[in-house]
Amino acid sequence: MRIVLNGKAHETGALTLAALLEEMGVGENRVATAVNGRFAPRPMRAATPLSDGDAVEVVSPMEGG
Amino acid sequence: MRIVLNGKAHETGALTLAALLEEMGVGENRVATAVNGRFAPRPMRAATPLSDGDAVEVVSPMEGG
Amino acid sequence: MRIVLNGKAHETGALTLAALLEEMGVGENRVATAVNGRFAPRPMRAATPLSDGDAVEVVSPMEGG
Amino acid sequence: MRIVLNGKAHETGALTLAALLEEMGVGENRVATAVNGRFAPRPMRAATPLSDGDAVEVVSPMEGG
Amino acid sequence: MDGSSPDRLVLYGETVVSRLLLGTAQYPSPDRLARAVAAGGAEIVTVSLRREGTGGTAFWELVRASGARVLPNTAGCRSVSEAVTTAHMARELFETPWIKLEVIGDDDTLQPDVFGLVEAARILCAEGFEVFPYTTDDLGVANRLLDAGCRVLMPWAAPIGTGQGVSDPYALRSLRARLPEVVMIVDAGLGRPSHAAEVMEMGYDAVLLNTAVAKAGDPVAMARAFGLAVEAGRLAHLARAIEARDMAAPSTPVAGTPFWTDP
Amino acid sequence: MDGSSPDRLVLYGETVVSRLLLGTAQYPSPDRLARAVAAGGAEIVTVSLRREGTGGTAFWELVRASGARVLPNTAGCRSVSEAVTTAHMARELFETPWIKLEVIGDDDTLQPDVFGLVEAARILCAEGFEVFPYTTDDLGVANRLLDAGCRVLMPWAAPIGTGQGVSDPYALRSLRARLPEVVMIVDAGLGRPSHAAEVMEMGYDAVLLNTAVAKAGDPVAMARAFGLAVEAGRLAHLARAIEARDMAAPSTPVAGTPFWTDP
Amino acid sequence: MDGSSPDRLVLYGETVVSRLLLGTAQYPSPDRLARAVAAGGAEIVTVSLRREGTGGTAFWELVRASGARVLPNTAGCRSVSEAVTTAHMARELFETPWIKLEVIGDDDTLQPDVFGLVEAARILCAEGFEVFPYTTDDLGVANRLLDAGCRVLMPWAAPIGTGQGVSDPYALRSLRARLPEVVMIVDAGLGRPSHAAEVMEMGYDAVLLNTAVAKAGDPVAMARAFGLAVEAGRLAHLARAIEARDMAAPSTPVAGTPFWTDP
Amino acid sequence: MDGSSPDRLVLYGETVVSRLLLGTAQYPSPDRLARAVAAGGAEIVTVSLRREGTGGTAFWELVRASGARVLPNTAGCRSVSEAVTTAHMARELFETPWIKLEVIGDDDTLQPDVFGLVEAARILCAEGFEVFPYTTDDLGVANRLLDAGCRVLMPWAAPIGTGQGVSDPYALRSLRARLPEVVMIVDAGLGRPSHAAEVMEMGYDAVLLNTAVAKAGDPVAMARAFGLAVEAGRLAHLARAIEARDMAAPSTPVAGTPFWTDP
Repeated sequence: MRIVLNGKAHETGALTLAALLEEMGVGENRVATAVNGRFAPRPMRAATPLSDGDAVEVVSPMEGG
Repeated sequence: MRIVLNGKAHETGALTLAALLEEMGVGENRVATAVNGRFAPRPMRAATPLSDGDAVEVVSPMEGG
Repeated sequence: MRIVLNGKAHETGALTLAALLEEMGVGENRVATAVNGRFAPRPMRAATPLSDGDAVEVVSPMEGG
Repeated sequence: MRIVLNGKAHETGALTLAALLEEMGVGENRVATAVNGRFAPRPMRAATPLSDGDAVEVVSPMEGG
Repeated sequence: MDGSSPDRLVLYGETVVSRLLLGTAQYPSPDRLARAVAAGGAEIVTVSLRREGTGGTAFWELVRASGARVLPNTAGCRSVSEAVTTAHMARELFETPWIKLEVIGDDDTLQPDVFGLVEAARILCAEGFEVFPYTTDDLGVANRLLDAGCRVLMPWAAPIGTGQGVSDPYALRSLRARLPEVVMIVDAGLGRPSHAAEVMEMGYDAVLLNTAVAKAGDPVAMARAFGLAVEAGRLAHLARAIEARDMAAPSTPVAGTPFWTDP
Repeated sequence: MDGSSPDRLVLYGETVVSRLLLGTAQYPSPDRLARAVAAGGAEIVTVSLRREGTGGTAFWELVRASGARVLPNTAGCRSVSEAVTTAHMARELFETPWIKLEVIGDDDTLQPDVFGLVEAARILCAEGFEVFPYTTDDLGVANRLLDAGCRVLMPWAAPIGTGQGVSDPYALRSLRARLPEVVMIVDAGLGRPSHAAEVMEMGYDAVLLNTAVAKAGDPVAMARAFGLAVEAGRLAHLARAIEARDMAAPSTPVAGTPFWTDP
Repeated sequence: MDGSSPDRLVLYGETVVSRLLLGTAQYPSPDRLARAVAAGGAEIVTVSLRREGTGGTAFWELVRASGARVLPNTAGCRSVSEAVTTAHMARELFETPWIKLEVIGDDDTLQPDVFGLVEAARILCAEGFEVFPYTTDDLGVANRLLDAGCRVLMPWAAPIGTGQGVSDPYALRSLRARLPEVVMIVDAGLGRPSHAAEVMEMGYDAVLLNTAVAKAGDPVAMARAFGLAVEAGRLAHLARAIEARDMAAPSTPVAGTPFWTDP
Repeated sequence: MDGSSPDRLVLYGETVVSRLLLGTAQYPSPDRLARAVAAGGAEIVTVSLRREGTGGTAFWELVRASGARVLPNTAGCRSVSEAVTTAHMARELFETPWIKLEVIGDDDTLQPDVFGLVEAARILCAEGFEVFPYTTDDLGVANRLLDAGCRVLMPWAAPIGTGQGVSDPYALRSLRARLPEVVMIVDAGLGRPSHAAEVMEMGYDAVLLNTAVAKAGDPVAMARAFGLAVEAGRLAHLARAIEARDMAAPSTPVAGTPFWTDP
């Protein structure tokens, strides 16, 4: 399945957002997520399916002004 | 019938906007009109009925910036 | 003898600047002096004669900006 | 004889300011002159001797602000 | 720009030469108003609406006689619906699709309510009006007004009637630079001819004034002064002024001046 | 001010109408200079002296042909004696007692050396010159120049050639207010017509420019722009501009507008 | 204000003493950032979100260690939906309802899109966020933000990163005067401590800075400088500064000075 | 600047830490004066002379008690001889060679008479005084004062007592740039702490204030505010502030923010 992860094309076998994070090796409390422009809260990740073409954002803290 | 004419209480017997202008002695081409906040075009005045409590604006040219 | 003391006419019997200060009851270390627009240093006061019409300044510390 | 003409070393045989102008081929009414920093009026040029080392200015109109 | 290609201003298809627009209010007399319009060379004047019975008609006869094009305003309107209705009344009465759209958001600063302004502009443009919106120097608002169908914008220089001149030169220059193709008339806040020249030098297309002329000691002479200043500013814009610089530089060339030696 | 009492400027007994004086340096060509002088309506132009052999005579013929009065300067002079000798050479060559006196105190800022200036002015006034001293906005210096015999002053707006406009408006307004009777021409630092209008609005009597015109993209159009701006500023001064105010005020009267209810 | 009633700032129920908020971006190193926050005395710092995998975590550990409260922003968002989603992600990640709401309308000027801003503020306030909207000096927009539920506003002084200081002092003073009760933090455009002192003197409640500190030659010293300036400006506001006046007045009393005679 | 090399100011061989000098006139009470001097951290205060019999001695006892160094002035002097005599009296009375030299040229603007100032400075330096001349921002005058023997200069920011802040920033920056090694204290015209920070940021060495503190609503708090602002400005000067720029620039890095695509 081909999704867009953080703005770049990405091949994944993960069927849910939670599985994607695991595949990425990202600690689930260290990031926040959105799918197709909508916020995906932490408790909902396991229940959030991924489909071909989905745009996924996985973000963590950054310096800001 | 009691209407509000140009912001002031006004007693009138006119049943239409056109009749009101005649009662006021105002040349119909010299003014523009609105009833209850909506524009009342010149050709529609004769067909515009007045009811008790209506707010009527009758305006003419003024200096402006 | 009539002098001008600090801008005002003043009648005095003092023949020297030192005598004038004594007459005024002014402690000699608390003030500075000038006669006719020239500085009169402290050690010279006793030797500074006063003449009719002399302009004498006797000044002390004041607030300043 | 070596003079400084308009800021530059200049060899001349002229014994007067008037002769210098003639040597330069300069119309006498088209210029103004100074010798050693002092103005040399037109009528005085023939009577103004030049000496070795003199600084001579010969100027004409220029654009100015 | 030379004699063969006169510098003209096109507003919704209408062509004018003068880049000074004048308001008609607050003059000491109708006669002074008429003479000021003539002295300033204004081809466009703003007018307004008043409730019948609150004044005479001398003013309107006089404006007609002047031959100037009229630009009615919606002064005093504080809501979208008031502004829209006023615009309709003005269109019928003055027989022009032009409307200077004012939606005032604050009774103290008289500053535009940019939300109401955009909404009213959208409605009026859709109804065939040719809208001259009185707005701030906000670029985002300007873009929304253009999206709404406006083809002319009227950003302020400072709050109406303050006469203080350009309040935020950076913002006004920036707006001009970001919208180089849009016709923009500076409206409100100018007090002296130098202010008008300044905004014209920035590249604004025209200037609309009222208080600064009408309340001057001599309104007729002041109208003429503003007319000249607007022309001066326009010419200077086209003639490309020098850049301000931090270092001094001699105007008279120093090399060749008498007594000169290198410092 | 009406047609029957034209507004004239008198400088050491000579009367002119135009309040724009132009420098003659730095133009792209003599022809452009000539056309700029004409377009700006200048009746007085500044000139200088150069060492013979460093240029042609076309310029001078052209200035003569223009009919403008010449005001020679002592540009480049850094001492009293240089300035005095230069003034004498200029008087003989240009056949005029007028001299724009410059004594430069700093090669970077080109600012007047006010001490040398006052001393040179005293000498030259005593020798019959009619001195136009290029000075700062310092009131005390101005008073000493008047005591020296000057009847015209030329305060700067900003350092020569910066084109930044009035650097210290407070000082310039204050100088004008304290010397209401003295003829004062603002010289140096102006970059755009709005700057010229501004100082004329303050009540200065005239403006002298060079770089801002000569180095503009189109010097001829820019000369015209400055000519108009100077006239605009003068008219505005006489016509008494409105005061800037902190509060907004409607130009269109609010009472009587449709839908109006007291806020 | 005396020792017994310390001057505190309350933001959505949270109380702080320091009126300097600092951004965390652009520092030469995380260590300098940490030292700058300490030197400036900032109790609140802004943070942002980045795509996972584009950097390290040192920064975040360091901010946590500093003990400062975090104010996440929606920097880079150009639409309402982007801003809203980013706010939600930030709330979850940073565990705070606070959000500095930026909706950028123009990629060049980075100015707020006031329409998008108000809409996003309405949505977020309704969803329980405590919104700090980055806005312009427009009073009408401010009022709509308050209507949307914002209890703090963050007007700009000038476009982000320009460091030019207050671009429109009149507008900023006017905004403060019209909304005396609203907590307002000036954000963006300040370059030097004097700028920060100036807005605090106007009565603004706090200042948020980033570039001016982070990009200074010595960010740690500059943070301290801004901390002092903000305190100075606050004190001066409370201590009621003298009014600027047009006339000079002696500080030393003249009556009684030696040699004095009435002028 | 770090802890090991404290930033000190040396005035004629005397070293101080505080860069705020305070005048002692116009306070609501001697007690407030004393507390203001303490709150501002001033180590140097200015004093003056009055004719004996026109006031009490409480003030002087209080100044002595404060431990501050005194800098007597020649306020009110309008001629060289008055200033010179006053300086001598002050030296004897206050037992210090320091003298703040004022020679006033105009009773309305209270501006320095630069001619009298230079002459008096020359006399006093020759007689062993350590002269702090109150002068304008004129570079040529500054150079003459240095030639006369002054090792500290006190240029004004604006006329005394106006409180309007820097009247001509260009001139003040230029003076600082041209005399980088000279100790210069800005005296007169500052009204608010932001003004003081501004001149310190320019690189001036210290600030002398009176009216702005003494006439504030709360002089003690205001003295503290100025003390902080002077320190802030000094730190910022040493820490090298960012340059103001015309273009906006994001503080938060845009690459890597969520939803980002190239514009």
